[in-house]
Amino acid sequence: MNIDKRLVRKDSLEKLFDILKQNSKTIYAPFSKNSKVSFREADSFSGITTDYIQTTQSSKEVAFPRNEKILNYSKDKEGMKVKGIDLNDIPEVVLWGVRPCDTMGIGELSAIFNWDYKDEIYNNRLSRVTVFGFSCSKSDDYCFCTSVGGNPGNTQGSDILFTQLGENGDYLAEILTDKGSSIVSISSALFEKTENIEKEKFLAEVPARFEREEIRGKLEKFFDSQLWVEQSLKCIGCGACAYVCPTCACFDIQDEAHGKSGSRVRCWDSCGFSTFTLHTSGHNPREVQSQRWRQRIMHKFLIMPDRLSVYGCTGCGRCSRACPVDMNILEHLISIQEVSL
Amino acid sequence: MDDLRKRAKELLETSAVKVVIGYEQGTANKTRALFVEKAEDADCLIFDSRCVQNLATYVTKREVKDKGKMAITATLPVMRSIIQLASEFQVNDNNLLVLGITPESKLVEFKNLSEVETFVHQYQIEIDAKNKEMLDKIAKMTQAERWKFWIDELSPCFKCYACRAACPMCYCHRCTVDFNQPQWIPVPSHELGNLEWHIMRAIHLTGRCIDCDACYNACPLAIPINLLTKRMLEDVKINFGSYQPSIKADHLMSTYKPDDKENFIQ
Amino acid sequence: MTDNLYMPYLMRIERVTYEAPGVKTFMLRFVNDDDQEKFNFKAGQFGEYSVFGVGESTFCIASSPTRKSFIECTFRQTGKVTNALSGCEEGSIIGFRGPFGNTFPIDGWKGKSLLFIAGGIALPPMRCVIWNALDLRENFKDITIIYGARTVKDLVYKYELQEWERRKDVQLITTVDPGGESPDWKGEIGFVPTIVEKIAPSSKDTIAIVCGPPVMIKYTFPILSSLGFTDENIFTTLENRMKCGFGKCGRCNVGKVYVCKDGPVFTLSQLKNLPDEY
Amino acid sequence: MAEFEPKIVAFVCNWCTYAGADLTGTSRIKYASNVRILRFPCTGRIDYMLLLKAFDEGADGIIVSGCHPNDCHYTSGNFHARRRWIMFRSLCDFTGIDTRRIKFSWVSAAEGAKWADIVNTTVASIRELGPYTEYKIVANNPVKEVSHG
Repeated sequence: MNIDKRLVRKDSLEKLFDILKQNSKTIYAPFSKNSKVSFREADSFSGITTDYIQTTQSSKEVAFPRNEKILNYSKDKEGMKVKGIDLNDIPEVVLWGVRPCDTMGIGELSAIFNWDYKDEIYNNRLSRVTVFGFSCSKSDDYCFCTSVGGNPGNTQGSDILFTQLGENGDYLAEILTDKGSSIVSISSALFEKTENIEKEKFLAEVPARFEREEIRGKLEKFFDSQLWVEQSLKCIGCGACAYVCPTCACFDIQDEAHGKSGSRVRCWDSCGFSTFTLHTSGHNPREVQSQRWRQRIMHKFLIMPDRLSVYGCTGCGRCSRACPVDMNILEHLISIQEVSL
Repeated sequence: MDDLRKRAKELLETSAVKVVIGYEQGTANKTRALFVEKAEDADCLIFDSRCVQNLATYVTKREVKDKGKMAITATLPVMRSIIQLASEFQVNDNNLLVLGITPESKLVEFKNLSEVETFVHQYQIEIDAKNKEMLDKIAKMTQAERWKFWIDELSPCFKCYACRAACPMCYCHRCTVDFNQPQWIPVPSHELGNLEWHIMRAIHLTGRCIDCDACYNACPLAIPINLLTKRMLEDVKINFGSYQPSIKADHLMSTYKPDDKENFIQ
Repeated sequence: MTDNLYMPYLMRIERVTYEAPGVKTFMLRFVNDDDQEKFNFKAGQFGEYSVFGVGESTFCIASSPTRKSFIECTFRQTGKVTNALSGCEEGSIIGFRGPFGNTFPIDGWKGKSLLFIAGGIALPPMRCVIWNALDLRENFKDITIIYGARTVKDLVYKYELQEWERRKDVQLITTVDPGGESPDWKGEIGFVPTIVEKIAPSSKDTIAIVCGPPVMIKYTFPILSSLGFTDENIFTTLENRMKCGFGKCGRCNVGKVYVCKDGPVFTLSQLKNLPDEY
Repeated sequence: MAEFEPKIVAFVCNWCTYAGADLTGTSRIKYASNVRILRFPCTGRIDYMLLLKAFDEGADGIIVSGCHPNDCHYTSGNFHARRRWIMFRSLCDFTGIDTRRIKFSWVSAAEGAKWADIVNTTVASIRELGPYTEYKIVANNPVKEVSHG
């Protein structure tokens, strides 16, 4: 299929924003605070930042919030009442300004939430999200999307992918899905017909650094490697990498009680924590940090491809940027590739 | 820097220590921790003004400790942390050697921890002007404004516990926040969970925090959580006199004076 | 099940049985008859039991799938949720999600002898299979149960043990660790592996099902192997911490294998291919 | 609307204040009934987290009370407690928790009248402050029904 390509003038973005608002869409866009850029609900166009290589946190929260009620319960004289959350209450969301590595992550996250058992809470949220991807014109030392099947102008996961044509230039909009088309249909004047525009020359250059198939192959025989111990020596066991990751889906289920009623909440968890796999008996299958670090890499580069047919890493480099001790995942992956067995 | 490499090499060659904890060049313009176990790797050690991570957090990490006697490249905040840790029986002269780096970037090797203590006591712990201004600003707010300020500041916190992991004083095998019988602090990172977690953290660090800012530097979301411990440090000074970590002295929060102020008690 | 995977069935505690110090069995009935109608499970599967306001905990279904209209679970009071469960009285409502996981391939065992070896609180996952087999007794040849606990007090399902003892078509051997016997104890004294070695059950056409604490398992496997049991004919169950029960929360995997989806039932030959992460 | 009745939780030590409160009763001194008393072995045993939990569960005010200095049954429990209160109070103040709602006092076993007075004045002042809505909003429904971002 030929992709429907349109031209959106730089000044039209604000108009587009307003039209979306008028159509009662909730818009999540990147904002800068304390020198960190993160997605939050946008009330007006001004203030949305465009000056970022990558947001500090991924956009996964629109479909997988960090704390999410999964049911409410109450006890009274008549007995126990339990009610699931009403999926119809979930708002229609436009996710604005997502980088292609994040849009690709949506597919990987969905693979986890739909592995045999379909997680309808997640799916319902996602079905109400329209994704506006924005291609990357800049990259940094942490980026490695091209090594894991992505690229700075990757359309995968976006409903509309915008590529700015030069600094301060207009935007090429690639309309990729029906959701994207329906946005165009409510704001067609802003999406001008255009001659074929090549976006490639406006994209950042991200050199490929490793072969993920090769890493996967090595990991098959790598379980007992000393490498995990060496790599994880400086790891301090926080959960920053997992929480900023667009594809980390591990969670905890917690009950919150208040008097005779309360709720059950699904909240993010991280395989880096020492208590993650701790049994009540005191036994812990992953007792030391090296085992937990191994799980993180294995899960993304061996277990997910084997069991879910997708890799669990999009090369966004967030985990390395967020790491308080500069555990650089790219470096570690390269060193895994370089080890001779 | 050459002094440091040379000394590290000697220590490893003579097996005086098994591992030297220092800094190496990291990604982009960052520096990061390096654990040198072979003399020939000592050349990767660096030291400059970018080296601010508090390495003392590693001296209680099981995998590092298990290697044997450690030497640590220690700036003033790291030395303070080590003294506090020594007073809590976490390190001692048998398992740790301090390669001190003075505020003038000179290498000093200490024979033992009490020498480190003497060195550290030459310098007062002072909160920098910018943070002091922030503390004053918050102090001038009304109670309701302060409440709103903290609820807002803490709301992005997703409880990755990087602050806890980066802090040398947070070495407990099981943190209060990980207990579920009773569940002292709600696990989800909502307003209440975040508020209680950060209050708990600040209280547990009262009289122990040496103001190295490791928690703030570690926070991936740049939440100014160090203001809480800074305020505690100020209040410790006001209420109990100046604070210096010291190996032998009683811990500020596990001791008392009969004349501690009680103007708030009826 | 509803769209919401996390939505538990409401269950009423019909009967509480005190089994051993800290160990109780609940007989649970579905509050809604509809749920009861639709509910089906097989031997070996597990569920998430919850006390509302406290949380969920994972353990097996201890009753047999051949007995409809209720399920039973047996747990030891250890953590936050099991403590809360333990405080529940007859008539209270708890939550149950399940069944999850794979099953013992009991249909494939027709015509064979069965050897059950259990230690301590690990009898419950096996009780499900034992009753399943006893209810279809004509399908199997000999049924032998070797069950041990630390002390006489710690033996669970005391009434059922008596019943199995009486039955002519079951051979039951109970044992307690040395020092754990009471003055009137008539069973064996010794650790489970030792007793297995002593009894030396035949491996001919026999399936061995082993559940117990890690040490017991570790020392029992070699004995079974030396008795001629092949790795494919030795079954056991694994347990790991889990939250969801269906392969999403990311805790229970042992290498590529998810205990919640691929387990909890494994043969020894499968177990030997797993990395050491459980 | 009915007048606001403050809910107050009192954390008291077994040896002094609890006995003092008993004396208030046996002396037939009437005082406000808004207080739920929790008895502890010593003020030194009262974890600051318990005070926060009281607010979580809907308390509008808190009283913490024990033996006068030098009267501690365990010699120095109250001295330790006092030092912790100083720091906890100042941290609460800094984080915007309303410290007017936490009352600290020393009430001995002989001070039945003082206990009545402490309770009455605390109830009166909390009544004036109104319900502790700020904390309740944060504590009651912390995860939004359908939350995002």
